[in-house]
Amino acid sequence: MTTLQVMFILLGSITLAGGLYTVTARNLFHGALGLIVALAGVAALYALLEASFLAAAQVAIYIGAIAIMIIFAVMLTRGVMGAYPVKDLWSLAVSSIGTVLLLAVLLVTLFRFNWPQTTPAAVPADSIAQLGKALVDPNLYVLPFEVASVLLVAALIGSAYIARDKK
Amino acid sequence: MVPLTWYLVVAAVLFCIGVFGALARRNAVAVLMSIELMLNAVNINLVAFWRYLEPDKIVGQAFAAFVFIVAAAGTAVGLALIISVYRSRDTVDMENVDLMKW
Amino acid sequence: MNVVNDPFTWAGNVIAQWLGGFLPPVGVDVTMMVLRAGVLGVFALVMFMVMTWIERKGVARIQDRIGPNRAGPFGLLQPIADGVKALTKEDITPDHVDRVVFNAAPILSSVAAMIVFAAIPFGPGLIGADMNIGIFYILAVGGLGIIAILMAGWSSNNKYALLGAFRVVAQLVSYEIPHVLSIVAVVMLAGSMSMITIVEKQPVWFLFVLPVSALIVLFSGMAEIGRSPFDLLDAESEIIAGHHIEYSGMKFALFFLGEYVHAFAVSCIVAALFLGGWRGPNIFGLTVPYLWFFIKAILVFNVMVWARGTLPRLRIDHLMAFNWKFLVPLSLVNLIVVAVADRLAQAGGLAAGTWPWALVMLVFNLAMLVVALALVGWAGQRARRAAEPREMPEVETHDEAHDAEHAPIAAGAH
Amino acid sequence: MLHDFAFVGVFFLVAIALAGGPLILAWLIRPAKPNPIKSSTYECGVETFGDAWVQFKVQYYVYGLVFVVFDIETIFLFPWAVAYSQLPLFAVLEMVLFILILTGALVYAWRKGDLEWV
Repeated sequence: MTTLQVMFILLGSITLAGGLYTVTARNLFHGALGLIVALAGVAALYALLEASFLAAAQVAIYIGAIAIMIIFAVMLTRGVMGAYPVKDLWSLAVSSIGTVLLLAVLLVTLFRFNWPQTTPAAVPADSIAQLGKALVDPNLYVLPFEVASVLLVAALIGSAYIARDKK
Repeated sequence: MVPLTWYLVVAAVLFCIGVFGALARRNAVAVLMSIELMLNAVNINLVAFWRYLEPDKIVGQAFAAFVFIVAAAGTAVGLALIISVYRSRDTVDMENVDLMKW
Repeated sequence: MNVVNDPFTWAGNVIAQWLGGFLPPVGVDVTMMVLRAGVLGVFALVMFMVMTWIERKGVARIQDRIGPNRAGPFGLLQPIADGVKALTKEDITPDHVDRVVFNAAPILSSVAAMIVFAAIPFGPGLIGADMNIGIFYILAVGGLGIIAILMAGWSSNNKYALLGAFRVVAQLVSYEIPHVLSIVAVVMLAGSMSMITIVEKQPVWFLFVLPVSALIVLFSGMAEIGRSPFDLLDAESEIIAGHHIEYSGMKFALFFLGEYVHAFAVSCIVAALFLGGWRGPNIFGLTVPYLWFFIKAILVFNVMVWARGTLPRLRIDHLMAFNWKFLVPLSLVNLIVVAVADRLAQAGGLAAGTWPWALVMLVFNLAMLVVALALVGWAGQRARRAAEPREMPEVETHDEAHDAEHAPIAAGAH
Repeated sequence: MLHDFAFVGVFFLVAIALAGGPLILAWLIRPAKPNPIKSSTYECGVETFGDAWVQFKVQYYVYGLVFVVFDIETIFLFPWAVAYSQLPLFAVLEMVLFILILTGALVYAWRKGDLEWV
C-alpha cells in the first residue's frame, strides 16, 4: 500500500462520513456542517487527482457560497436548534432498501466493467490555461459557456423574484 | 497509484448516500443538501475519468465546472422556493407541501 | 552571502542534511514539511502579536496618546501580557450553547486565517507551497472564516450573535466579489495564478499598471477582515460585538487572532500582487528579498491602521451601497478596460512589463477612475437635490448626526 | 503538485494544533467557577426573553443570491485570465460578453431595489 492509497482511504472515509452525517443528523445545522466536511473531502479528492483548479473552485463555490446559502436557509426557516424528524418507519425502510439495491447495482456494474489498468499519463503543466482556452473556443465550449451565464442570470432573477417580500 | 475503481466506488457510495437522504428526509433543506451530495458524486466521477483516461484533453474538468453552475443555479432557486413556501405555509416539511399534488 | 540572502533555505538544507543522516528520504520529507508548516504557523502567531502592537501604537499616536508603554521598552511586551491574561481568564460557556460547534468556531476562524500563509511568497523559492493556483487558493481558503462566523453566531444561541453573524456574513460575501474580480485583472496580466510567477512578472509594480484594482483590493480586503471603517463585525454600540458576544478568555482571543492574522495576510497579498513582492534594490550587495517583502507588508498594514484611526464607521446601508453600487460595477468595468487597454498597447508595439506599456495602462486606469468618481459625484448631487424639497423628517436627520458624532469614539475604543 | 497539496494538508493539521494548543492550555490553568448568572445568555444585563430565534429579513438571502452568481462567474474568469495572453481577440470579446450578461443580473437586482438595505 503506497502513501497515496493511504491518503485516499483517509480522505474517502472522511468524505463518506460527512455525507452520512449530513443525511442522518437530526439537527439540520449539524447536517449542514457535515455537508461542509463532505464537500471539503471531495475538494481533497480533486487535489489527489491533481485537478488543482477544481479543488480550489470546489472550496470557493461549494463551501464559500452554496453551503453558506444553505445555512442561511436553515436559519431563515426556523432551523435554530430545532430537531427535524425523518419520515415514518415504513418509508424509511423502503428508501433504505431502495438505496442498498441501487448501490448493489452500481457496484456490480462497476466491477464487471474492464477499466484500463495502466498508470495514467502526467497532467499537462498548463491544464488551467487549457481549460481557459477551451471555455472560449468556438469548437469546444463557448456556447454552453455563454448559455451558462444566461442560466445564472435566469436563476438570479427567478429566485430573487420568488424570495422577495411582496407588499 | 490509486486504482480508478476506488474513486468510482467512493463516488457510487456518496451518490447512494445522497439518494437515501433525498428519499428519507422530510425537511426540504435536507433534501436539497442530499442533492448536493449526489452532484458531488457525479463530479468525482467526471474528474477521475479525466485524470485516468484523458488527462491531456480538458473535457472532464470543463464538465465538472458546468456542473458547478447547474448546482449553484439549482440551489439558488430551490432555496428561494423553500423560503417562499415557509413564509406562506410556515413549514418546510415535504409531506405538507402538496399544493400541486392533485 | 547565501546565508544572508536566503537564510531560510540555507537552514532548511542544513537540517535536511542532518536528518538525512539517520532517516529514510520519506521521513526527511515529512519532517521537513512539518517543520516548515510549524515555522510558518508560529510566524503567523508572532505576527499577530506584532500587528496588535503596531495597531495600538499607531492608533494611539493618531489620537494623540502614547499607547502601550508599561510592559517592556516601548510597550513591546504588551502582546505577551495580553496573551497571559487571555490564558488565565475564566472562560464562560453559557448554558444553552451547542458546545461542540461553539468550541470549534474559534479554532476554525484562526485556522482559516493561518493556512492562507501556505501560499504567501516571502522570497524567490521562499514559499510554503508554490501551487499553480496560488492566489485562487488564498481566496478560497479565506472564505472558510465565514463558516466560522456562522458557526459562532448559530451555536451561541443568542439573538444578538445570530443577528450579528447574519449582518457580517452579508457584508463579507458582498465584498468578496470586487476583491476577486480585481484580482482577476492581476492574473490576466501575469498569465498565471502562481504567487511566485505573479511577483516575477512585476518589473513594473502592478500598482502603477492597475491602480484601480489595487485600490479595490485594498478597500475590499479591509472590509473582508472587518476593520474600521468597515468594522460592523464588532460594532459594540449597535449589536454588542456581534457573533463573539458569548465568547470570553482564550476563545475570544482566538477570534481576535484570526482577525489580525487575516489582516496581515491581506497586507501580504497586496504587497505581493501590487507592490512587487520581494523585489527591491540591493543593500550593500545583498538582495534580502524577505526583508523587502516584510517592509512592504508592514507598510500596507500601516495604511489600514491609518484608515482605522481616521475614518468613522460606515452605516450598514452605506456599506452595502458602496460595495454593490460602486465597487462591483467599477471592478467589472475595470476588468474590461484592462483587457482592452492591454490589447491596444500590445497592438501598438509596447511589450508587456515595460514602462511605456505601464504608462498606457496607467492613463486608461486614471481616466476610468475620473469618470467613475464624476459619475458618483453626479449621482450624489442628484440624490441630494431630490431629497431637499421634500423636507426629510426631523427624526431621521437627527439620527444621522448622532451616528456620525459617536462613530469615531466607538471605533477607537479598543 | 501533489507534494504542494500534501504540504497544505500538513499545514492545516499544524494550524489546528497551534490554535487548539492554547485552548487546551487555557483549559488547564484557567479558573472555572460558573454560576447561573454567569452562564446565562448575555443580553446587556437585561433578562433574556424569548428564544434566540427572531424573524430575519429575506434581504440577507437575496444578497447571498447575487453573491453566488458572481462567485460562479469568477471561477470561469480565472482560467480565462490565465490563458488571456495566448487568446485571440474574439476570445477576449466572448469573455466580455459573458461579463456583460452577468452584469444584467446586477442591473436587475439594482433596478428592483434588492440592493437597498431596508
